[in-house]
Amino acid sequence: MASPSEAAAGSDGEAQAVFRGITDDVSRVALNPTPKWWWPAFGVSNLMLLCLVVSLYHLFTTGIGVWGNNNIQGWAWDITNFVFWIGIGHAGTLISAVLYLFRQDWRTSINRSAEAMTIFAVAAAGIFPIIHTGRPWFAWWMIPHPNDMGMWPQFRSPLMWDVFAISTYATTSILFWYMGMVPDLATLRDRAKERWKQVGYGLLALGWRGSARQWHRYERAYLILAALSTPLVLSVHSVVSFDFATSQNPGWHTTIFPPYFVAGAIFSGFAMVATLLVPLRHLCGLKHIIKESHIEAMCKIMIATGLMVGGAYGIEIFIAWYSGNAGEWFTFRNRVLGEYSWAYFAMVSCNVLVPQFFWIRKCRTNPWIVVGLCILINVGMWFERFVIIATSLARQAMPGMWGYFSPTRWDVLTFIGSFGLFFTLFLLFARFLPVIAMAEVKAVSPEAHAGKDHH
Amino acid sequence: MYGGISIIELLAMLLGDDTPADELVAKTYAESGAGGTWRAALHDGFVDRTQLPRAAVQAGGGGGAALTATAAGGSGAQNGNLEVTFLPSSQTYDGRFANNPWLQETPDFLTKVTWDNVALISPDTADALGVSSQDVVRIKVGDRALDIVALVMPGQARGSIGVILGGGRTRAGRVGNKQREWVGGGFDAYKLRTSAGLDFVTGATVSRTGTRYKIATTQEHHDIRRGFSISATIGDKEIQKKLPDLVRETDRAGFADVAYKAEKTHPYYHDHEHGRGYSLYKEQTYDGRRWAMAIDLGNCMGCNACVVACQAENNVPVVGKREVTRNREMSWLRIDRYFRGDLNDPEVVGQPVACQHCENAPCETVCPVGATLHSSEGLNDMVYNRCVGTRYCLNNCPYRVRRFNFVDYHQEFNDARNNVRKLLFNPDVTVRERGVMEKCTYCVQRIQAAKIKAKNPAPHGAGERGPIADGTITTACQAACPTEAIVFGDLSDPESRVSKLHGDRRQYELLGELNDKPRTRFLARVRNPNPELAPAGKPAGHH
Amino acid sequence: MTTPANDDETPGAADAPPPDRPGHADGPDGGRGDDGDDGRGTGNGNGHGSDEELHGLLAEFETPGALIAAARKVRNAGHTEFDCYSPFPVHGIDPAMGIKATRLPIVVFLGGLTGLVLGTLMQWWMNAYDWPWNVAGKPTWSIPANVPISYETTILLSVLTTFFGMWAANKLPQVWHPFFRLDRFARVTDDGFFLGVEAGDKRFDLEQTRQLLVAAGATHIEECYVDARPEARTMPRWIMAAMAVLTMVALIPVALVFKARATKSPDPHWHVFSDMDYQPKLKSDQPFADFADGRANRGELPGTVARGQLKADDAYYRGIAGGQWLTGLPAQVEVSEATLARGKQRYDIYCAPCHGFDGAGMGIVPARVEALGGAWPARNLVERGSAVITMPNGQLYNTISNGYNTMMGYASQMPVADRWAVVLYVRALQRSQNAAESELPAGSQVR
Amino acid sequence: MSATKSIHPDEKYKADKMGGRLFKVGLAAGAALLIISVILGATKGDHWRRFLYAYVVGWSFVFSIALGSLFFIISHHLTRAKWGIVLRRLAEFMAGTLPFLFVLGLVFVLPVLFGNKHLYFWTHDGLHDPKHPLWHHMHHKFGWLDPAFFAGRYVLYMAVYIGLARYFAKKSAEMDTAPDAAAAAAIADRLRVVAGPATVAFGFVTLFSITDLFMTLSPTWYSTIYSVNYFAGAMLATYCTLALLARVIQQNGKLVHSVTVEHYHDIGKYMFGWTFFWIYTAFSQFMLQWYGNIPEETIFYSYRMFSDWQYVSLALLVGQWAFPYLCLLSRWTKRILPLLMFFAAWQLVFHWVDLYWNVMPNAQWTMETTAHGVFNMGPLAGDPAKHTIGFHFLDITVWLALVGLFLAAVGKAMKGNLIPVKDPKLGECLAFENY
Repeated sequence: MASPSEAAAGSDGEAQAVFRGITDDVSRVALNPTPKWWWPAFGVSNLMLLCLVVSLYHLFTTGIGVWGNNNIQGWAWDITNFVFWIGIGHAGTLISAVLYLFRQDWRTSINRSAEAMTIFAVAAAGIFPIIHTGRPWFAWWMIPHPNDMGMWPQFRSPLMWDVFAISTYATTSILFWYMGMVPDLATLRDRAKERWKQVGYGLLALGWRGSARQWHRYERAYLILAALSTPLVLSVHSVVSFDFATSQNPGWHTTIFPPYFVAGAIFSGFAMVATLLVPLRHLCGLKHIIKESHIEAMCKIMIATGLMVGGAYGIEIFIAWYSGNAGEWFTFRNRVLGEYSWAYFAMVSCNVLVPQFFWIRKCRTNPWIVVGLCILINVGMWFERFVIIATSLARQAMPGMWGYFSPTRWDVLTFIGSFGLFFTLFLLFARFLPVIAMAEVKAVSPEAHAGKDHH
Repeated sequence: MYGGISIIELLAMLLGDDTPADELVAKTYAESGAGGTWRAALHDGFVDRTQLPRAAVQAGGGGGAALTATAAGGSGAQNGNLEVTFLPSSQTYDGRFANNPWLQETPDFLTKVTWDNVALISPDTADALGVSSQDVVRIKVGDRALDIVALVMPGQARGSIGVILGGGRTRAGRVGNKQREWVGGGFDAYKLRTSAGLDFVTGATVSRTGTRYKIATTQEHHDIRRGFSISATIGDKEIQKKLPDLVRETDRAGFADVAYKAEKTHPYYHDHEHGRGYSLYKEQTYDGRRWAMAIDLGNCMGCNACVVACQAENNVPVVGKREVTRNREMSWLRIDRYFRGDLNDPEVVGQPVACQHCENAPCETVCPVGATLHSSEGLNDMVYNRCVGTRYCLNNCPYRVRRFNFVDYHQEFNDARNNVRKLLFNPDVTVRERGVMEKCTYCVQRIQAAKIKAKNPAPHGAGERGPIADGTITTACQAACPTEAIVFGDLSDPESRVSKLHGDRRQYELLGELNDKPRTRFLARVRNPNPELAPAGKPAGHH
Repeated sequence: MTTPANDDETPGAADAPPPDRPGHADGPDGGRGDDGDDGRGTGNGNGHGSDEELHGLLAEFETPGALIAAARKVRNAGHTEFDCYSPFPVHGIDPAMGIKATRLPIVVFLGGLTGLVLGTLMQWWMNAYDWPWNVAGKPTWSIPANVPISYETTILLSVLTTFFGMWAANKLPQVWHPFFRLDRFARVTDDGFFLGVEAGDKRFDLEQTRQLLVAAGATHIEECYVDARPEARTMPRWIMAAMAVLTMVALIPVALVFKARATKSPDPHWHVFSDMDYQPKLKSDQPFADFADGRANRGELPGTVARGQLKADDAYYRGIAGGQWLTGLPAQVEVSEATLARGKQRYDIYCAPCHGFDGAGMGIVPARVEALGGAWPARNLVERGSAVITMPNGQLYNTISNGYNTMMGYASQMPVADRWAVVLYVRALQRSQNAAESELPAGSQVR
Repeated sequence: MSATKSIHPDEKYKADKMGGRLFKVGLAAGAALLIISVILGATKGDHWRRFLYAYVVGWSFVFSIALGSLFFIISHHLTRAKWGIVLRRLAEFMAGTLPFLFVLGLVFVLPVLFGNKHLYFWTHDGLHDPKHPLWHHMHHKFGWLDPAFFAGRYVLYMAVYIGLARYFAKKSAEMDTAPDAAAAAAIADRLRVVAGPATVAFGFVTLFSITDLFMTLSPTWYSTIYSVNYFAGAMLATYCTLALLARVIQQNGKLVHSVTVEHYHDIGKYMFGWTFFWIYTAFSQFMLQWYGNIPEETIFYSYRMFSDWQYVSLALLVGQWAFPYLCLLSRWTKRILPLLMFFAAWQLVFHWVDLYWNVMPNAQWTMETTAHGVFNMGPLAGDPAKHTIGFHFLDITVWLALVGLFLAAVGKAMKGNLIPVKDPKLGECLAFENY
């Protein structure tokens, strides 16, 4: 170290070096020139985003008819994608909030990107409830406001609950994410060399100066936000599950949906976090901060949540049989053995069998295997929603209206496009914002106690 | 309409007579000596006492047994010696109505096929020939050949191919012409039909051409038996299991039992009229009129008149073949057709299903903007211009009677050339935009018209505000029903026909166990087959 | 704005001499060996002139532990206006500094409670009070169905209270602070641990406080000056002006909305989305250019007979019997007091305006025309010996139905029965106007 | 953080005679109350129906605590949680009662096996008649709800629980006698590895066992979340019991230094958390069935909403959720021990009310066969409002008797050290601080 005083300080100076190392490594990502891999990745994401723009243009000018939805399956890929994305979002909140409450310090390495992922997933999810409506230009009628029609929304509808749940969730996620980022934005402000970056980060950092009094209130506020986000995250996917569970449709109307959806959401969310972070830690050189053990921990959570989901599959089928409700029992037999059985088996094998590989240590440590298995899990979780929505609706109470859903190319393009939106936002985040919560990593490092009396 | 002249007028003009056509006809009629006036004959549609004398005929001995053998057994002929029967189309007859899209899209009662004519093959024969639905087959009779799409049809006689006429026209008009697979138009069955065999020919050979052709059906949108065998069995078995519940039937003996009740009381079913029962909240009540409908399955014969009437009355769009293949047909009223028993010799049951106007309608409670809600008279109202099109109501309707405008089905009216076709719309019914949900309204426009009329003084109206006499309002389907299977009226009037039918012991609620309290109730069908004709070992209408 | 991170190579802590001039920060730039890229930290803004006043002292420490110890010392020395600065929350510093627990949780609880109440009230008011409707037989106020939204509004308001409560408590955003002038202070977001004592503190004394900090183990101590001029402490005028203008502009749409809601306009509303206002269907009174008469409404086609419109009874429907005008009455018409009363009522509505209540042809219309100096006579229906009196009933009926000269037909207004009733009434009028005295009932003759 | 502490030199952590005392007290109280209950049950004159129902409620109460303790142990090993290590032994003692609970459970399982028709609705003979109104709902599962098969499954479920409980208790005890720290760490690692599959086994067995034992008491009603809801209540009860037990032990002069207010604070947090999870699952079940309004499902709630039971329902809502939930929000409720103990006891009482509310209304589901062979569903069928709570003193005495016997079993299991003295993370646990 250059400073003699620091050198003289011995181990205490080393603590500072550790902190500076963290600052350097993380700030570098945002402040250094754009790395080579970024532009191609951004280009591909933009192309995918273009798919969304094109398909939405076609959708808005032509109608829902461009998709494969029909009078039997009013919802298909649109709501499947919605639930898929909103589920992905949940891991971020879980990592930031729930693990924070449980004092799982390892979360600090991944929570920032997981929260970012949450927000972008919610953004990707949020477009679907709007665009899936037949007349999206009237979607604002779902916001309660005085109007010339003198009408109010109908609050008994789970879709209204969705409006509130998702908007609350988006707001909270953004505030939580932003609040966690304020000290790190201040770091970037203080390290940026270009004037526009200084101004930009400076405005975003709100003039943060790390005062102990500020930290005190900040930490308390952060804790409260975490404590609020935890029941919120439970409620959001529960509310999403109510969209189905409040109906009378066999296959939809079941009481275990709320916790089951939450478990599934966490499951898919962790898979998505791992899918993103494993490459990111390689590309951004953050392997010493996002450690192998963190990836392993996520894999273990995937085993647990995967089994919860599997348990829910089991109890659903058992109760369907037990209930003595013929329609209920048929729906599940049809799900397993009917013409959509391919989807059901895709779901079960990806969601219940695939995570079992994570019992094997090798599968948790090899990045290729982790990413591969996580992608399979996400495929499986997409299929779970598809199975719930499409196969249940395909054969309901009236055999005179049984059908089979076939997607159109616009279904596919819209879905790809939602990935484009997600990846584009994520790449922008990874390029310009602190991808790791520096202050939190420092706070939980052993060096944070340097110079304290051990008492 | 445009003040043109008819053929007779033209002929008369050529002969130097410029009397208007109607007068010419009236004159000719008067000269014919049929009696009465032309006007009366025109109004009545027939001339009384001009029927042919009654002929005395008698069935041959043992006729019953012979008929049974034909129905159940068929000829069982081998390929090469198959029989081809020519059947008029229930939609286009012999093809003359091919240019009428309403008819083209009205599903045939048995096949549920729209927009095309097909060759019907019995399941056994199809298996023997290796043909499945939607295979294009080549039927050869002598040196004549016809490529036509096959449809495996339960109940078709074995060894007999039923070729439906009326398709494949080339000069029928914009709608009726044979077109691409996705537009429909059918196949020219006259290629096989000669004056030697107007009704049927024999010695036909059927072979697969190897191509497939999409048939647009409104039921079994795809073959239920598709996929691996378990999948097929599950669907079939379930339908057979559900049938006695959906379409309730009894036989004469069962009906004669005074204890007979079509409403099989669910153990937790509660009396609708009194108390909360098992509802977890106090349900809404209705003080005034309570509109309701009763459909007597015993009277329904599946003629489709109600379906077409509804389509005409309510400005229901015709969507075209491609949309039908995607399950997007818009008819508010459909007739579900089920086969029961052996698929080679099944019993057929039909059931007209439209919106049931549930009092506890599951569709209403999920609409976020209140676009579908209950009127004070118990109608399940659809507020078109409030609808944002979430389609949640559609998903939540156990009867699946809601229809969504997936695209703008009225786009062609933007074209001035279609101006005159605007006249086919009922001026009293809103034409729905794309993105809007719609469904049966119990012909609310007729109800409202009657209510307005009832408020007007006599003699236009009833003279005072008050009850609307039973039978004043008929829904379009009811008006069109030739067998009076559909009855509409006010439940608050205990003397109305619908009240009485709702109290009938044959009445039942469709899916009543859901506690949705549908206002439409069905009356169980009483089957009374001639025991001589019923095939041996087959219970007559038991369930 | 602060300056980028900049390491001063200031001599060690304990023996650090006081800076030779206030605001000394632009010492020799060593920079960090590893980046070697600064040299811009010449403390722009750190120098101060006569207009500057002391803001406080900033001392640097090497470890969190040292910072805690120092904080305890400074506090024990009686200082209150001081604060510690660190890149992360240092545990144990709160008691050392004597920071009292924030009351944020209570505020958040109140915020959440507000959300709960507002959310529930909103649902009750909108669905159960202001516009209750029957949805699926469920109660208008369905409490179980309201729980999710009340729950979400509770959380939303709690979250907003937390977030902005933290802003308020921490006085954020505050993009400028005197310590930002010190280059060294940039390290507070990196690896630096600072303790700043403000000059406003009542125990503050430049030298004594400096000694206190040195004793507490500060590795570096700096004085911080700020511009004392009042104008330097207020926001530049142009920013204020710009913000004012922006606020005004932002209010314009809101104002327009309020105006639109408060005023009535005869103009049809804008059709951004047509929303089924323009229908492809044709209504009966709509113009339609495709037909010669320009009307969408098509009458009965000639030569057709609609169901129930046979009207075969010529006597009743047309007033003709055997090719001649009917002289009697059709069988359907009952001569009774009730029919006459009905006929009078209809006559008074439809006929009297021209023909007059007495049938003499001077109704209010001809009377008015005459008053205006014109002439527009209506037929006197009761004039003795006129054609109307001798006219057969059938012809009279026909005239009512189909009109005569300038009189239009009343078939569309009056049903058949009414027309016959009017015929009857006209006959009664004629009779009464031309009655001979002998015809009067006994006892009512004029003497 | 990573700070550690060693066991306080003055700490008394040997169970010594405390277990024996608890055993004696519990047994005496339990036996006495049980005798009273049997007498009450015999004189009630309803073929022991009320007694059996009350017994099931009481048994499910103590069973839920044992079950929750087992999950507490397994999950702590699984997640390597440090804060609760000082409490783990107590949980092991409570889970150690499972073999005894198995025997106690036979009191209602054996009668079912030997033909008692008064407890489980599905044992009723009339149901086997196709004319019975519920036959359509029941006939397919007569194979599953067969007394012998049912008893067999009971044995299987309990075997899994007992096996898990014994394994974890045994290994944990081995840790105390481990020769060195490395050996103890090896055992800890081993337990962590086993905890994974153990959680899976526990989860799946619980999903089914709860459904089987308690949900089938409601004639045809079903809910997929039922076992999750029971589990939530069980965990809540476990944390409450842990708090009370630890406090009692401390007042007997043991573990005075090891179990600190920080640990109680964490117990309080979990009580808060499980209260929330309990209401969450309970609300999910209620709201979804309320919303769907399908008679098959709403029957469960209609009996609990429109009769005297509505007051119990409301009491449950306030007592099990609203009141403790609001109070436990505050940090101080969790740190002021008398307050925390009050809420622990409060929640335990309401946990019993919860189970009572779940089970007892089924007692009036009488099945009658009239002379004409027409079945009806008892005098109350179709009129939920006529339902009564039918409270009998028996309900309480049986419960308390089982609690006494449970405590006796805990006392029996209470041997050796009260904390796992050689657990590698014990030091961190002792130094645990909430921040």
